[in-house]
Amino acid sequence: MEPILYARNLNKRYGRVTALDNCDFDLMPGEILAVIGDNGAGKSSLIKALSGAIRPDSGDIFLEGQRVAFSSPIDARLAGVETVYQTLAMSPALSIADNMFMGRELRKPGFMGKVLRQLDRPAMERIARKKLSELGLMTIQNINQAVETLSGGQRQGVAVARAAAFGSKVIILDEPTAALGVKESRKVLDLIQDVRSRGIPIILISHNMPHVFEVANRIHVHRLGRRLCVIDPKDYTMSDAVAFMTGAKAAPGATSAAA
Amino acid sequence: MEPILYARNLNKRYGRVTALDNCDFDLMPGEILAVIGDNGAGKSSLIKALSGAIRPDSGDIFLEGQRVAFSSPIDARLAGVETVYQTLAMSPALSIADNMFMGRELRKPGFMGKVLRQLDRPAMERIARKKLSELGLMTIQNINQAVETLSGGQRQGVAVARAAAFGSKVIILDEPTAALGVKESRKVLDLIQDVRSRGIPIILISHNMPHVFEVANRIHVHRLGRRLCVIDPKDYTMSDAVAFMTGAKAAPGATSAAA
Amino acid sequence: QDAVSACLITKTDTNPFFVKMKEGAEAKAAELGVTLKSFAGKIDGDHETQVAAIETCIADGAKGILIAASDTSAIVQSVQKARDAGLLVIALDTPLNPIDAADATFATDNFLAGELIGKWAAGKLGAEAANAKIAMLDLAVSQPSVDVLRDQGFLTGFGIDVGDANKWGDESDPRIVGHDVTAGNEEGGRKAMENLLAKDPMINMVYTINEPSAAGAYEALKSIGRENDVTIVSVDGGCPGVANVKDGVIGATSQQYPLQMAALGVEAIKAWADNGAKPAPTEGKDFFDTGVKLVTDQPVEGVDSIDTAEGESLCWG
Amino acid sequence: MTNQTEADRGLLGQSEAVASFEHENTLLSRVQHALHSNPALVPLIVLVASVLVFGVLLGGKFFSSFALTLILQQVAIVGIVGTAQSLVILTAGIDLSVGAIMVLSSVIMGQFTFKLGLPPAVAIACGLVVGTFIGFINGWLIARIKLPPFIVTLGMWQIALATNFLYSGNETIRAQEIEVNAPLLQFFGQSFSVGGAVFTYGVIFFIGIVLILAYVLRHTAWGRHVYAVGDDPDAAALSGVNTKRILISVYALSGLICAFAGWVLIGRIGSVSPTSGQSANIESITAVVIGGISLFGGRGSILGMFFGALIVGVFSLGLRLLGADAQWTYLLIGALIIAAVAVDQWIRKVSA
Amino acid sequence: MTNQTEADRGLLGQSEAVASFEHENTLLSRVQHALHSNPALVPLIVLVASVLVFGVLLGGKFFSSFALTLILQQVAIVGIVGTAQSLVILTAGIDLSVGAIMVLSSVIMGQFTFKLGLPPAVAIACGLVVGTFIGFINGWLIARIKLPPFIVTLGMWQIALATNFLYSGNETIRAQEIEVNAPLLQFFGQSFSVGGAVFTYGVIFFIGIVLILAYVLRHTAWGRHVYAVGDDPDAAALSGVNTKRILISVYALSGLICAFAGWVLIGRIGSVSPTSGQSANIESITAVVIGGISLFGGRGSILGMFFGALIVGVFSLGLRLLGADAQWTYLLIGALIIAAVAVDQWIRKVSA
Ligand SMILES: Nc1ncnc2c1ncn2[C@@H]1O[C@H](COP(=O)(O)OP(=O)(O)OP(=O)(O)O)[C@@H](O)[C@H]1O
Ligand SMILES: Nc1ncnc2c1ncn2[C@@H]1O[C@H](COP(=O)(O)OP(=O)(O)OP(=O)(O)O)[C@@H](O)[C@H]1O
Ligand SMILES: O[C@@H]1[C@H](O)[C@H](O)CO[C@H]1O
Ligand SMILES: [Mg+2]
Ligand SMILES: [Mg+2]
Repeated sequence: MEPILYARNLNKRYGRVTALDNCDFDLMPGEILAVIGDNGAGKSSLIKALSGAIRPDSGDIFLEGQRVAFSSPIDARLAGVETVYQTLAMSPALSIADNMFMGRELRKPGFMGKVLRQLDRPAMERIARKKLSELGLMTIQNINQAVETLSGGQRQGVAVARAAAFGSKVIILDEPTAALGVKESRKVLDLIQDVRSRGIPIILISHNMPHVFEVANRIHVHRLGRRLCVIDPKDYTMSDAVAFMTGAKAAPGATSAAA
Repeated sequence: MEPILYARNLNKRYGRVTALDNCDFDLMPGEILAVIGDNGAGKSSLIKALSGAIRPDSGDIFLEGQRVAFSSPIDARLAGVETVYQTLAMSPALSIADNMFMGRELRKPGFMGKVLRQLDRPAMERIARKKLSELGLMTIQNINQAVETLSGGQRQGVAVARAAAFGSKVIILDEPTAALGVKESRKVLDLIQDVRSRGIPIILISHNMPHVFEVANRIHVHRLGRRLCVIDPKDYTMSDAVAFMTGAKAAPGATSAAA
Repeated sequence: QDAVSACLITKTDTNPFFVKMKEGAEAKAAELGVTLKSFAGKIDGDHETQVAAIETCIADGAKGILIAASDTSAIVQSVQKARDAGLLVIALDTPLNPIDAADATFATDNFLAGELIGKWAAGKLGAEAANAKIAMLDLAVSQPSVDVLRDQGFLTGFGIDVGDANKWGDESDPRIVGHDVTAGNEEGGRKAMENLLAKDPMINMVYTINEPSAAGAYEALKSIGRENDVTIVSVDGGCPGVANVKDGVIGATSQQYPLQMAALGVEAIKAWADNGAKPAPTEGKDFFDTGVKLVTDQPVEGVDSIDTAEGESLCWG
Repeated sequence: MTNQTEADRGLLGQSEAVASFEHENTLLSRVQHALHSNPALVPLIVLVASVLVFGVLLGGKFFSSFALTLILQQVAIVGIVGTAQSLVILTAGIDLSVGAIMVLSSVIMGQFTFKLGLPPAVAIACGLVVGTFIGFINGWLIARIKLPPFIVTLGMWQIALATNFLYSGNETIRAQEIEVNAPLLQFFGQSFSVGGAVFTYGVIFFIGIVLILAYVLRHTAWGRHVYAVGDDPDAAALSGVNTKRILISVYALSGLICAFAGWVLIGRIGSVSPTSGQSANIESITAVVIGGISLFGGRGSILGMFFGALIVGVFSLGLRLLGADAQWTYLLIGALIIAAVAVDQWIRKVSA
Repeated sequence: MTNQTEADRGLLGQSEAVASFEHENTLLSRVQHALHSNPALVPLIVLVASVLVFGVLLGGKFFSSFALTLILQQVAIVGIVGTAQSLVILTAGIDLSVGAIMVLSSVIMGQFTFKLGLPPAVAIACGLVVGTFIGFINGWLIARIKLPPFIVTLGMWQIALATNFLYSGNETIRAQEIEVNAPLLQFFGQSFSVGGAVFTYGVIFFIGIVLILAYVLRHTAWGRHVYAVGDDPDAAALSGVNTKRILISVYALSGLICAFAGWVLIGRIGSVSPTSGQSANIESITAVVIGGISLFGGRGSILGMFFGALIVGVFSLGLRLLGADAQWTYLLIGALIIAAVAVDQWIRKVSA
């Protein structure tokens, strides 16, 4: 089977800091691929490169066999790749509904929408509320609250709900449950499996090994800016995975195990 | 035994949103007190009130038996209460060392320091590097990197290292391991126990139940803006705690179990 | 009977010229029992503030307006509104375009003021005038009318072809080292002088739009030790300016009489309110010429002038 | 099954109720809520208060429909430019070239009619196109080359103003001439009166553009994107806003509005005068800031700017009618600007 | 033992090595690194390049020590005010009142000497105190009452300027009088020459204050706090910076520096003139922005401002010497300011 999204030899440097070091990447159709690695290993840089948020210094990315060079996250979105960034990417002063529909607002039907281009606020608010309830984010008291007034976890929930609602080919989640409570995390895990069952592959970056081992089909272990190995969670224990990731054990079939 | 830090009837409203609803709080000397609760339950609001970052609308706070009314986090710091906020509170454009020593910079000895008030950069950099290594944040390649160029987890590590290095009476950690990797989280847990063994009590907000049950002496369960109950982790299972927190089970001895 | 009320609208109220004009008007108004309100633009050329001021005067029920217009053509429509509302409008210092848009004009002939210093400068240099190196320190790039009139008057008096008389800067005479703008103050005068000196350090004649810029130009010359080789001419005749002529900072200046303009204006409005009489222009001119005199201690053959002692007795600020 | 799910078992049977608290529904709390949801209310309160104060001090002279509509006429130009400035400032930018674009456009409308002999309608169209084009250049430099708005529009200010002086030869086109040959240029100066209150078409245009932009900003996707770009440009770009297109369109629209202001200016002063509008930039920014729009972008409303412009207008006319002389007026306006914003801040605080 | 520790067991025997990658140590990469760590290098490059271009075009006329030191003299005042402006802008503020404070202070120095008959040294001290006090009021309103800096300093600008005109009665004190009776007022106008290059004490003061502030900003706690406040005021407050005290001290210091600029101004123009300094605010902001300091605060260096001021000075003089007339110079400076910042941006990009 061909990977739906893959990358070869990605490099990205920031001044003297190397974030991606000849990194390869493969995502298979319909799978949940977890990406794990130490803080600063380059996981976020990798998915930013995949989703058009940064341009790698060199290297190639292929989506459905076609070479792509997203020049912005909009391009990636139009191609069906939806991302929740670690920084969440929300406009603090705007409302939850505004943020969820940013860049794909719904317009009123008929004259008001077509000619006067009026937004269909009631519809957007309704959908936003529904998506949030599905995630169990019921402590949100007011859907028109500015995002900056939400708690850390509420904010993350809004971002995840947005991606899940709109992704069509690939959904990328960079630590989607980091700030979430037990209940909310569970809902996100359920949601991830739900999305996969609709046939959409997911890239999940997480530091939570139990979560990773619960949902992932394959695990991409990232170390010092590159892919160290890819393992099957059924063949290894969490302890093994952590050992590879931190360099405590040599990785299976790693071409060049870094220091 | 008297609590070292306690609060009674704290209230805080933001417009139509109630964040703290007659909330009580007690921290005993030398203990690790975990605070758990749903997203948006008001945990961060609580510790912000305790550390002077927000002023409660009403209610009283007592430190070592004295009523205190911190008007800013500086006051709290001077009183020995050190806090890692969920938003981390770092100056993005400044370096790691600058951030760690913000507000308590070291000056050079002698004329340069006393008269010309010159900072002792080498010393600050040395200490910063040491504190970070203790936390295992060794992927930081350059101690003079601006904080905005750090990965999410690296940033959190810097904030935790800062609090641990300077707290003298109470250390408050609002989700200190949310963005941390397995290795880094372990180091933070070790650090927390290490600090407690120095006799300094710690308030730990976390959504990670295994972490909470591993280190906490008592668990404050927060729900809908108030303290629902306080449990001993030896008497209850994680599943019980989550059940109380989410309202699935009635809390033990809860005065008024909210909806 | 209600007290007669009048308005004075000047281009700015930061230029001492207009400050003195205002003081003259206030003194006369107090003497005649007229209530005077004064208005001014924020900067020279601030036309909208003057329009708003005229509207305010109409709303306020004033009997007449004295105005030194920033834009002499553009203001005409607002002036017409005021006249239609029954106010007497008198242009001070700067004639409107067309001049009869106002009921009367009390002004200096600015072209003449320039021409006088131009003739004097030519006379002062004598035969050397043919090889003069002249710096022209003007007011602003927007070239308001006083700026153009004095500049072109000077050149005409000096004997230089001015090209289009409606703007400065289009002359081709090689004796002109360059034009620069000063904003009419010392700082601008010094910088403009420095710029032109960098272009040609051998400048020996400096025209300046007014006396503050002349003082600034002098500082620039002094800093390179050329203050005694260069002659500065200017316009205004304010007391510091005349003192500068006396001290040899300025060679000659054309003196104008703003207090007189203002006093005459207030009298005219009072007369208009009392008996509907309009003032008459000077014989043979379409405005009332309040006169201009050349002040210098080095008189030149063929150019009428007064000395600084007399200039001091007539000066305004 | 991993241990994580041990904790998760506690979720069975959890309550699905949405959080709710009792709300006191007092008058005060309703006022507070209104102030929070309509940021423009605060400048409106300051405006009404200042009208009342001057009304008491000046009586009928100020409370005449003549004086009150005069204020509208006097602020119309700064206000129209202020709408353009508001758009730009909402994107966390600043446009110092607004006044220069306005006056250059008006000069083009005039000179194309009188020097080139074009029909006035065509000349006006040319003026509007030039204004839009300058705005577009501003936007392009800011969005594509990523230059700071302050510098780009500072440079453009000087360029447009110098072009204006060079092209017009500093010549004013007189009102009489325009009236006879090209009355269309003075269109916005025409007025009608409703019971003693005189409204010029320029004033109507001002009110109209405020209402239209208020609608667009609030109720269209473009409007929300303008806020998003000003709020956090990185977040906006990551969440799918074409920030470059938004920025370019905002500056181009700002140029177009300023060109319209140039046309309105001809109506107001009758003539075409190349020296007008020199302080339009600082005055429009003042109106914007008094109106409660944040200079850091993303917060505030154009209605607030409307009231902000009127506040300055009320102060200026009121003080002038009180007979304060010009420097005292400036001094007092300086103090009052600070006071107006302090009151605004205070209302927000007690209502927080 | 919880399951969490199952994963943690993998940590045993982990490598403790710090991340390291091979670094090419080419000339290019070293240049890039230098550009990154010294933000002021970029405006320096633009400055050197423009000096070279004008030098080639103009030859000895421009490369004379006369012309080159003239530029320093011409930018000294804007540059001194620019250091004050830099401090304020680093805190994400803006100070529109700098020019007004400068001229009011100089008027006080002059009038206190000549009208009140105080000894010049005392009059100068009074001027410095007044400047500092106005700055303090600005800072107090901004830090305590939380008013926007733009509005506070806009209001203060008008207040200080009007006070200046009202108090001085618009009267100039002539250079000749000062020279005879109070030469101390002209202290900064005195000059000495080093091999044909003429330096006034004003220029020395300018260079001195730049160096002192560069040191203070980089090497003292106060300096780091200024950056922190501008970078993210909430974060700064949470992490223990007394943001209010920093803001008040910055504005007060800005006032003091502007008062010194007023003293230097007397040296430069010889006389005390209340009409000076009207464009000092916009010019100082220009120097700051061209020098690479962000208007959003927290980023940039005062050395950059120094080069930024010189860039404008080089362009103005260079263009005049090339024979551009006044109006064209005005236009070209507009274009060149944009170009200078574009080049700056481009260097940063290729070096990123
Ligand atoms: N804009 C930037 N400028 C400079 N360095 C950067 C920048 N962004 C990332 N880096 C560096 O690149 C490296 C990889 O960062 P990245 O954010 O990809 O790590 P990560 O694996 O996502 O870490 P975490 O788990 O903590 O989120 C880090 O050392 C970081 O400091
Ligand atoms: N500045 C603010 N303005 C308005 N509402 C706020 C503000 N800060 C917090 N809130 C609201 O107060 C409630 C409690 O927020 P808080 O941040 O204390 O929750 P939390 O328990 O820390 O949640 P999390 O686990 O997600 O961090 C939330 O509903 C939030 O939306
Ligand atoms: O005539 C006046 C004064 O001379 C002044 O110096 C400049 O403005 C002019 O209108
Ligand atoms: Mg990351
Ligand atoms: Mg929280």
